[in-house]
Amino acid sequence: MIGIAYKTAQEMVFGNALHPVTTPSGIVIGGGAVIPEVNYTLPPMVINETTLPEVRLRYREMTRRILQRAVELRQEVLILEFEQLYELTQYPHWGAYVTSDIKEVMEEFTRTYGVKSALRVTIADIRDKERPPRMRSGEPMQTMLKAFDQCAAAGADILSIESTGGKELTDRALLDGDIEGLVYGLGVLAPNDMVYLWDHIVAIARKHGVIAGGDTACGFANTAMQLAHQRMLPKVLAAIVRLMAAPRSLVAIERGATGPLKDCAYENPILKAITGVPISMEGKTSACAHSSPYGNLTAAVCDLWSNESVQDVKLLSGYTPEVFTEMLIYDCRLMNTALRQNAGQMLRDLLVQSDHRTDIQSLVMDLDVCFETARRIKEAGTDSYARTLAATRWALEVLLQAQQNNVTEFSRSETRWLNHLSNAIQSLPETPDELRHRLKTEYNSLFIPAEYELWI
Amino acid sequence: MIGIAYKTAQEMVFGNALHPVTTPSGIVIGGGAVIPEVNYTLPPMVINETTLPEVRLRYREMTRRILQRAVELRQEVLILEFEQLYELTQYPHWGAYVTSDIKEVMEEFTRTYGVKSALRVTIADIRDKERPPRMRSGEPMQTMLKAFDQCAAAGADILSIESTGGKELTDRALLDGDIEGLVYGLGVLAPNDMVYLWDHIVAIARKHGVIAGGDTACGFANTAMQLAHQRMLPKVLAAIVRLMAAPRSLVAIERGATGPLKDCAYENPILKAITGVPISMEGKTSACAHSSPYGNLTAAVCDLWSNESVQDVKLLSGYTPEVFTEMLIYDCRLMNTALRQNAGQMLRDLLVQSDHRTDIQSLVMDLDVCFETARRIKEAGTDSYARTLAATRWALEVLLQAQQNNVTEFSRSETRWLNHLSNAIQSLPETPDELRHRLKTEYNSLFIPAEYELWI
Amino acid sequence: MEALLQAIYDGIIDGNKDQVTAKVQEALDNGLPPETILNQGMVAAMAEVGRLFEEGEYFVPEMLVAARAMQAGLALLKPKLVQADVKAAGKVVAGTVKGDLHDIGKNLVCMMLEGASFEIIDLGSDVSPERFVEAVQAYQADIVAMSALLTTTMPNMKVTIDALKAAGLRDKVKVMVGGAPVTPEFAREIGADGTAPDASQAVTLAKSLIGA
Amino acid sequence: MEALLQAIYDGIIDGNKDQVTAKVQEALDNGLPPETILNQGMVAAMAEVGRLFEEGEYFVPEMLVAARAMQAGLALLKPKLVQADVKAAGKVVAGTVKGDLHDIGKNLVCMMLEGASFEIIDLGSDVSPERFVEAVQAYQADIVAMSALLTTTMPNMKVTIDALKAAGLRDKVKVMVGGAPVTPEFAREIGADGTAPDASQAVTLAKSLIGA
Ligand SMILES: [Zn+2]
Ligand SMILES: [Zn+2]
Ligand SMILES: [Zn+2]
Repeated sequence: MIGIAYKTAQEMVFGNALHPVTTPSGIVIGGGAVIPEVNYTLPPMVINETTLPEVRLRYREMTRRILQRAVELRQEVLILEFEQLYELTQYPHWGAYVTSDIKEVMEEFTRTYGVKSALRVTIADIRDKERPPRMRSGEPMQTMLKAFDQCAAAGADILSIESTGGKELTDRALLDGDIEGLVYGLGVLAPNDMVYLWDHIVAIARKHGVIAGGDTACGFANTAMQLAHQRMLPKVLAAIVRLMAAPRSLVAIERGATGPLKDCAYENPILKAITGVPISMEGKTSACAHSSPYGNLTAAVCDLWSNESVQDVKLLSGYTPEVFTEMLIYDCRLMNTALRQNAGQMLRDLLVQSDHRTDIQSLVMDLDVCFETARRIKEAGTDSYARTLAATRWALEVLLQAQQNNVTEFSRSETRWLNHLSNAIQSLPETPDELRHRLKTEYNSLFIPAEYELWI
Repeated sequence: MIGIAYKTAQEMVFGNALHPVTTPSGIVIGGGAVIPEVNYTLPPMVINETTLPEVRLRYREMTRRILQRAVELRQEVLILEFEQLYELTQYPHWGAYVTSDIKEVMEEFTRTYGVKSALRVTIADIRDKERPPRMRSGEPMQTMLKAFDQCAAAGADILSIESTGGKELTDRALLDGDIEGLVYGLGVLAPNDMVYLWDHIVAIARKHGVIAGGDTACGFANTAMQLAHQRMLPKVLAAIVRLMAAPRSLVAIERGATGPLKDCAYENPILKAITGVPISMEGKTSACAHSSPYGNLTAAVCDLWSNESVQDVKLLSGYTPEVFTEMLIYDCRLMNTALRQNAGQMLRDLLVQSDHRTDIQSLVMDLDVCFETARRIKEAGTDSYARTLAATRWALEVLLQAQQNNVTEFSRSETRWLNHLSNAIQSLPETPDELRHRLKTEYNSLFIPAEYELWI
Repeated sequence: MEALLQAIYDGIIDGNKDQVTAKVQEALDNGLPPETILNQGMVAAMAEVGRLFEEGEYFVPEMLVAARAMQAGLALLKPKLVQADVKAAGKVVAGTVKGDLHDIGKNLVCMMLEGASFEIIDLGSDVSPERFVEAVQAYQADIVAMSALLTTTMPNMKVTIDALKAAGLRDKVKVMVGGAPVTPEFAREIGADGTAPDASQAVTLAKSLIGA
Repeated sequence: MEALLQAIYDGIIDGNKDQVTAKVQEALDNGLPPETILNQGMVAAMAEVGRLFEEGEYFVPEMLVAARAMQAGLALLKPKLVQADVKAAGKVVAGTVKGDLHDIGKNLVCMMLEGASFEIIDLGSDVSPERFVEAVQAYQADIVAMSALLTTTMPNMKVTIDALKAAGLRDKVKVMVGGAPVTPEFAREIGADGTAPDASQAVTLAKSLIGA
């Protein structure tokens, strides 16, 4: 048996990672306490040369209010996430301006109130703007790397991205409910792209002495979850895609990312089990950005606790970024109190048990299931395709068993889909080349193999 | 020793009340599980004859989205709160229209999905619109009683109010930091008004076979909390006002209110300890409406868990009422899982310990302190003034002790105020008449004694 | 005759393209009026598919294969329909606005509209105001359907509407807007004719806008 | 002389009304110019009170007694100031809008403005647009300050601004709006000149609006 970082699921608990990460400002992530991570964004507005001063002012104001609320609630450490909108990556110096604006406010609060903070900058994957996208050749990749470099220079402490390699294929395959397209996109294209992309990101992070955070399968598994939430796709499909996406996200760590992995990635507990890196998670308190089918469960082994993304809007008590900051702080307070009282495992189990059987999608996110997923991925070796097959088959096994044992409700249409997907998964070929030949011919126009250095 | 409902604070836990209340739709409140209570309100808009159709449509839509989210998350019971804006009470048939609109949607969801819900209608205290207010004579009181009656007829399951008797005095006394004015307003005027008002509300509830919920000291203690949050008032004053307000709110129960008491009342744990009625509470998940200095602690012994009040605004994932519904559902799931796993007391203690020493105001809301407050109020007898003195003196005792033992941080100005208030409290007279004679003469123009059937 | 129509109907519901084309051809050969095949066989089937979707029995993949089966049948039918002067419910120019690549929602709306026998001119994603204007003019469209997923691209909906006004086309075409961040208030503010919260309600909206 | 001014200054900071009136009288009797008493004694003291408040050393009750002590001194000073032609920083007509009884915020703003030597015409709460217009006209006000706590009364701010326009007064007066639900965007939309998040920043705003 090949070992993964943790020996048992029991050893894993929120606030603690085998390999904690320390930010330049001295915040230890995964070192014994859960820290809130606040992600805040602009309300609907145009971003251009003319509105840039307003954009920058708004980010400064949002940052100030968030940190003010932290001070009022005596929260001494905080992670902020600046997740770039398209234009802010497209014009790297704009994103860098905002980065340094935010950092300036953070430093002011450290000086004035002693509150420590670190800034995660998530670069937009602007390659997703062309169809079929040019993943490596041409301008978008160069611009993104410039954006990473300039933001790291401007004060980013942690670099992240939600990279979209393979998404041009999986977007279509999702709507078709086509397992083969999904496996090819997530098991071949995505990992292939991430090797290239993350080698560059890690090099930039090292150059600036900042942290290479991680990459999420947001554009794949969260897209599936959202489509399932809107009843566009069956939940069984979304559940399988969730586990299928884990091997892809593992690539970033293998190329040198150290965590904290980014919140959008519900696959993070699996990656933490395999590698021991600290992770950010989102759940109930990210209801501002999307509904979660497992809002408590996701906190079970988190090291950062995030609100995903909230637009700056006024409510009765103030603006939404500070409102969600307050809620995250109280969530973390409870978890950290439990850790101090030696009740961490106990609260972790309550969080898991409160959700793990209420929805088809939560079945595969149960902590024990995640742990076993981690084990099987590792056991499948170093090849992403083999790992993806292993994760996919295991997800199917979990769902089939749950359906047979009536663990949660499967509607007639979900059951029909489960059987359909079962057949499709059982007939998946063992090599990516075989799968490539089987793919629907309509897919050929969707992606450019050469952009992945594939020649078939 | 005179007994209160619970023998020890240890016996109290969320989701369980000694005297559960069953709604007409069969929901048992305080019968073993915590239930979410969603309070939702209009965004900024004018309410008049012309906009009434839009107001009604908006309430129907908000209700539909909330219940839809509950269905998606498999939440089978839910309490909705319709807290009336001024105009909807001023024109009682408008409020009744909205009540029956909401009820119609609720019944549709019960028929279609089986989700059970109950509706709390909170009538606005429109007497607060004149200064000095006519509390009994004249039109406002008659209109309010009409509003209660028409809303009960239109489908309200639970009647509540945040009554304002004495607020005309305490608003001023708060800004002056004047303990005497506060004690007179909360210990004499408010209880006096509530006897009159609640006798009428209870009669209306009985007539319609609905539940007389309860009354909150929102306009007093939450006002003080908010002013302290804005650094307008010292926290020690807000903390003392918090306990000072409990005897006032007890009056509703003594006149026949049965709970669920309304969320705004942070004094509810004290009232639950004394009487055993189920209570609604708000905390972290009401950050949309105001910041809380003790966002977890307040959940310790709640039976309903509320978001206080959220305006209908669009966020990335949908409208705020459904967003907050989701968060409340996950909070409740965790508490109910703990109850099922016999870990209720354990989670309760974590909730308390996470907050009870982080802010001056949370010191007096610690569960043990609340329990002792309950005991002392009961011990003081049946007179509201004597009870208010007892609660005030006990609050001071708690703060002085905490300050001496360095339990939490008291700034120089807070310490100065604590000493100042200590002197003022120690010299409070034993009878309301003596206090009346001592009140600042400026207060004479603020309230009309005859409106409280007082003749001095 | 009944049996043929039923087979076309069933073929669409099951997403069986081959069955639909075979049976449509057979029906035409047997002299069944094209309008009858269209309305009683195909449109009725897509309505049932829509109902199954509404009820959670079908998901998008089933709708997609049904729509493709319908389109295959329609390809055979179209030349005859033109002769018989049977018109589409209306012409819709659709696209995601400038700067926005998120086209899943737009694609769903197009598919559902097609199922409800609208004619769709799909401009794809990242469509400039000028291209919308051109297409409305060129195709004599009844409806413009714009989608945006990003709050930063939403303002381009208004830019497009203003461009339609400037080109003197605003009165000749109805404007629908949609996407996660779009609210009814926003739609009203920018001068659109309506918005719908999801793809199936978009069909209802489109029908009501052109009085179909 | 120095000692007298210091005693007035200290009397205001301590909220000691008797000391302030006694010392102001003494200063006047000693022939100190009223502007010197006002600026070096009283206005300087209120500025220090504001600073103490900003720093969390003082709360509203302390500010209130300080403001009352200042007003007591001002009552003695006023007749002399008129002779010496010393003017207030500006005239402010203040009130909570129609339908709104929540006046704690408005009272704080008035107090702070008074401390910064503005002249305040406080119309109280539930003030109709007509009364605002009348007062602006009657008092030749420089600023109208409107407050609302309820989202349902906020729209009355716009109604009032429109009434000022209709009366031809909008160009002659600056409009400040405030209260928990008011945002800078809302202020801009309804055509106000500005808003501030709290009472002390309202003073900064008022000063900047009239260039004081
Ligand atoms: Zn994401
Ligand atoms: Zn995220
Ligand atoms: Zn309240």
